[in-house]
Amino acid sequence: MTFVPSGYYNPDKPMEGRITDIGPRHYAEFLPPIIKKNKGKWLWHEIIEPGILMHKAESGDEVYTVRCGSPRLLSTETIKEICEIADEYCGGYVRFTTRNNVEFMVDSLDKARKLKEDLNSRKHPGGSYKFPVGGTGAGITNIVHTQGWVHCHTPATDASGTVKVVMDELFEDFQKMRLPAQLRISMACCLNMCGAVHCSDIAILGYHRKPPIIDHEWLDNLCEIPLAVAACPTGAIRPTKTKITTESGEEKEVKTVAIKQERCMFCGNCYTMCPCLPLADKEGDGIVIMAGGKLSNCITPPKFSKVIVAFIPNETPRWPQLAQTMRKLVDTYAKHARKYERFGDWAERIGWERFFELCELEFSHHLIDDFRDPAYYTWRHTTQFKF
Amino acid sequence: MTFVPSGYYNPDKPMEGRITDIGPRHYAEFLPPIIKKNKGKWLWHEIIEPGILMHKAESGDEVYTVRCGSPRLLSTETIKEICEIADEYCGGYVRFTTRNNVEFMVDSLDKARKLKEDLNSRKHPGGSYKFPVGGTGAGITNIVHTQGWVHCHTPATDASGTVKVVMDELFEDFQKMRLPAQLRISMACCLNMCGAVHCSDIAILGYHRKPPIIDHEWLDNLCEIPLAVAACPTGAIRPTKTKITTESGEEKEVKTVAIKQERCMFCGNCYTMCPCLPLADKEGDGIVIMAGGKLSNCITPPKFSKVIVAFIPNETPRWPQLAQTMRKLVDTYAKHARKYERFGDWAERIGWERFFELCELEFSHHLIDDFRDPAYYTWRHTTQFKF
Amino acid sequence: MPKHETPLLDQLESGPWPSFVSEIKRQSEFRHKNAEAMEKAGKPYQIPVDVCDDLLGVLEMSYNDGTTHWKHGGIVGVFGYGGGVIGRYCDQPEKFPGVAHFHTIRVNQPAGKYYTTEYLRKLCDLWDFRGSGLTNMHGSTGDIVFLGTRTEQLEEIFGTLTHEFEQDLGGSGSNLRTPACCLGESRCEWACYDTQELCYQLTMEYQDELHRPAFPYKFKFKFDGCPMGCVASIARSDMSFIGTWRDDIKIDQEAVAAYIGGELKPNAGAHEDDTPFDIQKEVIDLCPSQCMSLEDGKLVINNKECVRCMHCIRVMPRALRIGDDRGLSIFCGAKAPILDGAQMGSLLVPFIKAEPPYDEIKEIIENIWDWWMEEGKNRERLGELMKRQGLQKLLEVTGIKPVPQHVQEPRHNPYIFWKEEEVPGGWQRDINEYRKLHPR
Amino acid sequence: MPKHETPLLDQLESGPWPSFVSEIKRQSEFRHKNAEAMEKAGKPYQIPVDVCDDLLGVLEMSYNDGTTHWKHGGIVGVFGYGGGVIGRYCDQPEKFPGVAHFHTIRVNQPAGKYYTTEYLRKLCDLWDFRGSGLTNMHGSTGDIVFLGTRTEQLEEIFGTLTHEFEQDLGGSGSNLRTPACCLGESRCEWACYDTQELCYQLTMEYQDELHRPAFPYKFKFKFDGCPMGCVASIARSDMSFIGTWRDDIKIDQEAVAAYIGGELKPNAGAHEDDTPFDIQKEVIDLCPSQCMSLEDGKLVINNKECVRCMHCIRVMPRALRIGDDRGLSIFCGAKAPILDGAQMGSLLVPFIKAEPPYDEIKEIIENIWDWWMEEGKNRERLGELMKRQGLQKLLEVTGIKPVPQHVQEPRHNPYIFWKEEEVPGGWQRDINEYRKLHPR
Ligand code: SRM
Ligand code: SRM
Ligand code: SRM
Ligand code: SRM
Ligand code: SF4
Ligand code: SF4
Ligand code: SF4
Ligand code: SF4
Ligand code: SF4
Ligand code: SF4
Ligand code: SF4
Ligand code: SF4
Repeated sequence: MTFVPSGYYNPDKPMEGRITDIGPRHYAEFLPPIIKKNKGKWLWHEIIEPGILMHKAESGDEVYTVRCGSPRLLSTETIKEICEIADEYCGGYVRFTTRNNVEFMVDSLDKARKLKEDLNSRKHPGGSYKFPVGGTGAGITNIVHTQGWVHCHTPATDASGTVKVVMDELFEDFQKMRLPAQLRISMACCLNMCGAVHCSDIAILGYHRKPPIIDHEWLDNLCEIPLAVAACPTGAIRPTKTKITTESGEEKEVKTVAIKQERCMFCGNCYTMCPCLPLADKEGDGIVIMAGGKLSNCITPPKFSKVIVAFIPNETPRWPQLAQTMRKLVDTYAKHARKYERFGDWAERIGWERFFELCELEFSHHLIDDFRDPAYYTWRHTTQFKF
Repeated sequence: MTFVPSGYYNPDKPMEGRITDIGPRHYAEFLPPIIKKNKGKWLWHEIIEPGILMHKAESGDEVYTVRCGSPRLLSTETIKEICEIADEYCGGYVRFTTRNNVEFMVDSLDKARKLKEDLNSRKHPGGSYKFPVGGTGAGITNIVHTQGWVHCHTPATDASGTVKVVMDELFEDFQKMRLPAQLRISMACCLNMCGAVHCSDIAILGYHRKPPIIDHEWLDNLCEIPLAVAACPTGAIRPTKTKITTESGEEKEVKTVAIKQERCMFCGNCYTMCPCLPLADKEGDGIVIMAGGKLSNCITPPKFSKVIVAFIPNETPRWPQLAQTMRKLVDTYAKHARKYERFGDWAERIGWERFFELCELEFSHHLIDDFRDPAYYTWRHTTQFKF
Repeated sequence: MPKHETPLLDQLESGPWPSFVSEIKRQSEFRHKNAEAMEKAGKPYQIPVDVCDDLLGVLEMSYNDGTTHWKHGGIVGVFGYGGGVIGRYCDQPEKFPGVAHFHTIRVNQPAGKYYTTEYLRKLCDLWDFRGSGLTNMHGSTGDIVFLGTRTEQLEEIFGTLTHEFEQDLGGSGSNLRTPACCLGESRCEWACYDTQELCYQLTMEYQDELHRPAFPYKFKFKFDGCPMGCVASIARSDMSFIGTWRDDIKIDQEAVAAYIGGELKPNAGAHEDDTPFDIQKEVIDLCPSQCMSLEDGKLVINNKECVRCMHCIRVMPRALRIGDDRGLSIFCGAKAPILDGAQMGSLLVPFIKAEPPYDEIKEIIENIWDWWMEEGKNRERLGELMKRQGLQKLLEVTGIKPVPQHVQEPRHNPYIFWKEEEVPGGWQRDINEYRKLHPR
Repeated sequence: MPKHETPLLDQLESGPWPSFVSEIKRQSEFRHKNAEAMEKAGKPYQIPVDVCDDLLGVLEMSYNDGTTHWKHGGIVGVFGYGGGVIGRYCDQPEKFPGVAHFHTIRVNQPAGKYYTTEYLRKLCDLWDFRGSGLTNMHGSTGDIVFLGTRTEQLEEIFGTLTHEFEQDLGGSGSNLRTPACCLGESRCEWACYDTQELCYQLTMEYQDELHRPAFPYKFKFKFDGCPMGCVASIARSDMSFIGTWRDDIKIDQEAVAAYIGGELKPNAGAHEDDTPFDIQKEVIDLCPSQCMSLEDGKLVINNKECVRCMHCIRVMPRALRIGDDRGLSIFCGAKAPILDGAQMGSLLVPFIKAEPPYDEIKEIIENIWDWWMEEGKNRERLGELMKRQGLQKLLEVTGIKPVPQHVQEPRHNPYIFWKEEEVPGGWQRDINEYRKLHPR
């Protein structure tokens, strides 16, 4: 590998010719002409069929949007393929949605249908679709997710893999609109929750279950002990000293930390602050399922997802228990909820006791809130419950 | 006053002949025969007219209950008058309700009506009723209340007096059943809330607004400093030493406490623990009005009352602002709520923003929760609000 | 001529509502009139004749200066008991010697608060003789409250109560407090269990706890016969026993028709208005679980989905009746706001039969007390301990299996505290093993 | 022959959903094929050709041992910026040298995420050349995420981006993070303001805050054009700007009739089912403020009571339209659960006009930042500071008058913290004065 300088950076004079603080490109440069023309003057829209939206403008213009799925982790090769398609059908414009779908916009239904066919026909050598059309209306759209084992240092599960198996399982509902309302699934590989897992209809969350191992020998070298101590939300960590035998056999006393394990809730916040406190563990780590959250203010206010399955192990590569549970949840919801009723609104209407029964989920002490004062507000304070 | 011993107590031999732990009398000794006979076998009831209930038993028996108000603070003279009435009409039985009303039971409507007339005819020399009949159904019943200036050491207002003026103001509704649902008012003279003020349709609460005065000279003698410190829920109190000039002019250093005044929420808990930390103050003390609580599980679960008026001064003896506010609340509720809708259910249906508007109450920062973590849950987390 | 001028209080004699000022004055008059007779009968008033006058005096002073004139109680009581008396002293004893001591005695009321006049008169006579003659019928907890006597009378009153009236004191201090109940089966068709009997039996069983402080703080039992909550147990008792049923609401379709037809008044006539009854609007639409419907003029209830809110029953009491498989639910931890904020009771036992000798119920109570006495801090109510250690812990110490009924909703934070034994391989791991796979 | 066997990952190539494994393999193949051409063009791959193979290798290892093999980042970045790059190193660099360094670059996406293919191709070429050729389109915050490069490439990439593409980096660290918006007016009839423009303008205004960490912790802006919340701002941004309107919903009664008559499909056809439309059941009964009715076949909305949930609008988009007096509401403090539990945004500004140059909005932002930078602890999000100091404080520092709209319900604890200046006579009292009225 020969290093090829860009010519814009001289390490000795880093400020020379430097351009900073110019921000992103102005979006208007990228708007398709029909969009630019009718911006702010849209009248109404229609979902012609799964994956095809039509927006009608005051001008009479119609724009047809064909939406397709994406694994979000895209190679530049695939992006270039997207560009080819956009050039062919859309005059060289394309957009991505807030849930990582790809949207191609054309000006007639005809073109849209052709495009849809084309997109649906493209497959990877391994067999999966490249650009499955769908994700609109009362169905399941793309799963918002995070890095997992592909890039992050704190995950308790993989992101891309779990998303793949769940979307494979629920694929039909990506291309259909048979559900009572839209169903939004999110995935985050650790408690940091880089996504809206805390407010999704169904959420897949990576979770550790073992307190950090303490790397006494290195801790004082690699970490700021006070920061590690301060990081713990439950106050489980305190500074201490301990005698160790180093790898090289030397006996010595080192400054380190002690952890009250029974106080640990496995959040990994200490590990974020200090690499000498790793949590990850094959048997300890796995998945929590949450459900019943939402973001829109439509009919009911936004609400948080609730923990409904305390633990599913990391059964790589296809997490069969996870996939089955998701299937069960979606089908039960599809069968029992009312039209326009979001997942959480349904659970609340029938009562969580009935929800657990219908979904055949086990209830255990793990699902009872015991985190700080607000926990109390989730307990049952009324005789209104179902047997 | 000559001391007349009962003969049951000898201070030198306190255990001699002592009877303890016998509990209350068994209730069955006190049940009117018709009640005893039909106990557990009642079929249904009817409110014949305000203040008269009829209960029908499987046996066919009917018992008519005439309910009347009481100031709760009863002289034995009045109790004896109650006994006379009970002897005359009810075979020598009477009961009290959980809200301090008096109930006379008879076996025919005729007797009940006569009794009602009799009760309503009895008045105190000062002009007030002794035994106003009412307090049933969709109206206002007796105000549950506490001691106030009559007996307690921590009140921020009087209990009996505020109840009197409010019941005078709302008296018609004690004898009517024109409201959308029952309306329960409670009164407590300090934050200890010796009653169900925290869950009442409308609640009157005594509240201090000045932090304790510290009686440095005496504190260490009369109080346990650590207990006073521990008593403070906001951690506003710490032990300290201070130099004082005693009443006798002596200079000395004493152990005492210091209070971070801006942290004080005037709960008086420290005063309960330590008489050298009095809070009471003519201008500081007054009344908070809370509303929207309930206890029954009927239609909606029980709920807490909310603070709707931050402060009303102690305008003795007749608290005109208090009385007017109560009148406004009741009338607005009567006008706007739906049948069967409790006060809080109404406020929630229309939204608190509309509630403040309709009741012409001022909203101020005092009404926003800022007490610990759960406060967050009362803020507005949705675009669903009314302008 | 009254002993003290009370121009402010006098204004509280007017207006329709029974005046407490008139009550005090009535007693004052009576005492002055009766003093001589008492003397003659060998029963001279044991506390000052003008106790009521001085009470009015000190109260008038409060009405003037806007503050109370009662001081902290100090420790007064009867021998061997740690509760039942609230000590009270006036901070102006020179001005108002009649109320210099003004202690309260809590007398354990009979369950349901029924009385014979014979018994009430006895109480009155005793209290006239040895106290102020002023009472609260009743205190907020439920006791008969004797308002105002002097220290030296306490034992005499207690002796008379126990020896002559077979009557004990109620609770105060860090004790079990006087249990209280709604009138229940005695006169209510909705009672799902015998509140009075359970209240009485538990009061008797726990006399020791009621009289001798062994707890971290106060502890209250209250007994509601059904979800209406007429004794407010769910908000005011550390353990709240609320009647309920598990089977179907009983329907008398003829009576339903009579309501619909306007022959019967809805809600037992609790509303004055005479708008015609609309069963859809007034009942079916208001059912919180939306489990009712009218089919061919017949009322249908999907009882499995019913949350027993009793709205339909109260609106049509002659048509609908509670089920037959009755028992109660137990809620724990209710309390007033001091110190950590108010709490409603939290569901512990969804359903339990309530039949003598109530052994199962007692076992639950005792398990809870064991835990609270072990773990509760000084002045920490059960509810606060529950908040601090979690509902899980309460379930654990009572051996009750967690069910969805225990929560209004599952936790929305995922901060699950796993236990070591629940996690395969346990928690003790070796950093060197870990570093083999994950070099620094 | 692949560099590493990946039997587990290979199983993720089957099934219909686009396979990320296939994506990585695709790029791997391309790189190997293209390497020579790049070399020839004088643009030899600047990071190992087998970066994708090694990524698959390390990932397969994770699939085997159930743990990640990425280490903490350390501090890498471009000169003068404190954000935009996430450092990442592999804990098995010997086995997988291609990903020994595997840093991420966050590129600030254009508002609304529209692109020309010309621009996208440029990005691809740069990233092929100087990075792994793998991306996330897009990251959860909204950035274009370049996944995996080596430290020495960072400045080169940055230089190319700024000089050739007029494109800056996004945020990371204790900075303002890359703002993001829904597509808004560009293609949505419900947008109440121009989300893209506000997003762009604030991004530009606060470039310094975006690139240079001066905050206690991260800070996010998100812009939703209406209460539907298509960019999830209310759950994911310290300041969330949500479009709304104050006047009446516009009704086209003919279109209403067409919906009722079945000529138009409800909810714009978002449901496959073809049960006939029932306006009462599907719209009027579901209106959360119960402010709609049908009168003589005409739809009537009591707009004063409407809470703008938009349900009726979304069910009948051709009949109902948002009002004309448009603006936005501002919510503060949303965040993920770490550390104190998740928060939704809390309403700060019920309504504000959203018109360039947005000065009023900027003033609010800056007042908030001043407060947070003054009072916020290290790693304390705005929401946590709000919890700690109270919503009152936020209102105070922004000079906004408290209104009932700020709360879902008023406080239920009466623990009001009065201020000294609010209480007549103040707080400084003299114990001796007090004792005159209240002797010890
Ligand atoms: C394209 C996109 C905005 C963007 O800037 O990229 C978008 C576009 C539209 N949304 Fe959305 N929403 C988009 C993410 C969201 C999100 C955010 C999310 O999921 O993370 C939400 C909040 C989800 C939630 O509540 O949990 C969202 C909640 C809605 C709703 C409310 C639905 C509800 O039942 O609560 C509507 C109204 C409806 O669908 O009836 C809506 C309606 C729409 C409409 C119909 C608006 C319009 O008139 O054009 C657009 C097409 C809908 C469709 O896909 O069927 N959009 N929409 C996003 C597409 C994501 C995707 O690829 O699937
Ligand atoms: C007499 C009575 C009020 C009344 O006028 O009826 C009363 C009076 C006092 N209560 Fe109470 N409480 C009375 C029922 C209640 C209730 C209601 C109930 O029991 O159903 C409550 C709310 C429920 C609860 O227990 O939470 C109640 C909650 C308190 C509290 C706050 C306890 C807490 O944990 O939140 C205190 C403060 C304390 O214990 O220091 C308190 C303290 C007091 C003290 C002892 C004052 C003190 O700080 O030492 C009062 C003595 C007043 C006096 O001089 O007579 N009182 N107290 C009630 C007892 C009469 C009876 O036995 O029937
Ligand atoms: C006598 C008493 C029980 C006792 O043991 O003393 C009682 C008796 C009855 N209650 Fe009650 N309730 C009594 C206090 C309560 C309380 C407690 C309280 O107010 O502190 C409540 C809870 C209040 C709350 O929710 O805030 C209470 C909530 C109810 C309800 C539910 C009403 C609702 O709309 O939520 C009903 C049903 C109804 O009235 O329709 C009810 C119904 C009844 C019935 C009809 C029961 C029956 O079939 O006999 C009784 C006559 C009602 C009436 O007065 O109109 N009772 N009732 C109490 C009378 C108090 C008084 O003097 O006014
Ligand atoms: C890349 C991205 C996930 C993704 O795959 O898309 C991401 C990745 C990381 N996030 Fe995040 N966060 C990403 C969006 C989010 C979001 C979503 C959002 O911004 O809308 C959230 C939730 C919203 C919020 O801010 O609360 C989020 C909440 C966190 C948190 C918890 C912060 C909190 O206050 O609760 C952390 C922990 C931390 O800051 O130490 C975190 C930390 C991290 C770190 C830097 C790991 C760490 O502890 O240092 C991750 C680096 C992963 C890696 O190696 O690439 N990330 N992070 C997202 C940024 C891409 C982009 O710029 O577009
Ligand atoms: S959720 Fe956790 S593990 Fe996943 S990308 Fe974010 S910080 Fe990393
Ligand atoms: S994982 Fe979280 S709870 Fe456990 S010790 Fe670390 S910071 Fe504390
Ligand atoms: S509420 Fe307060 S002041 Fe009133 S009786 Fe109870 S403890 Fe005393
Ligand atoms: S009144 Fe309450 S908050 Fe104030 S110092 Fe005393 S205990 Fe603390
Ligand atoms: S709680 Fe139920 S059983 Fe008891 S009196 Fe009230 S309605 Fe009757
Ligand atoms: S008791 Fe309540 S929940 Fe049950 S059917 Fe009647 S109204 Fe519905
Ligand atoms: S948030 Fe509103 S304006 Fe923005 S895309 Fe969604 S529906 Fe349209
Ligand atoms: S926008 Fe929502 S609240 Fe307003 S009228 Fe329509 S459905 Fe009702």
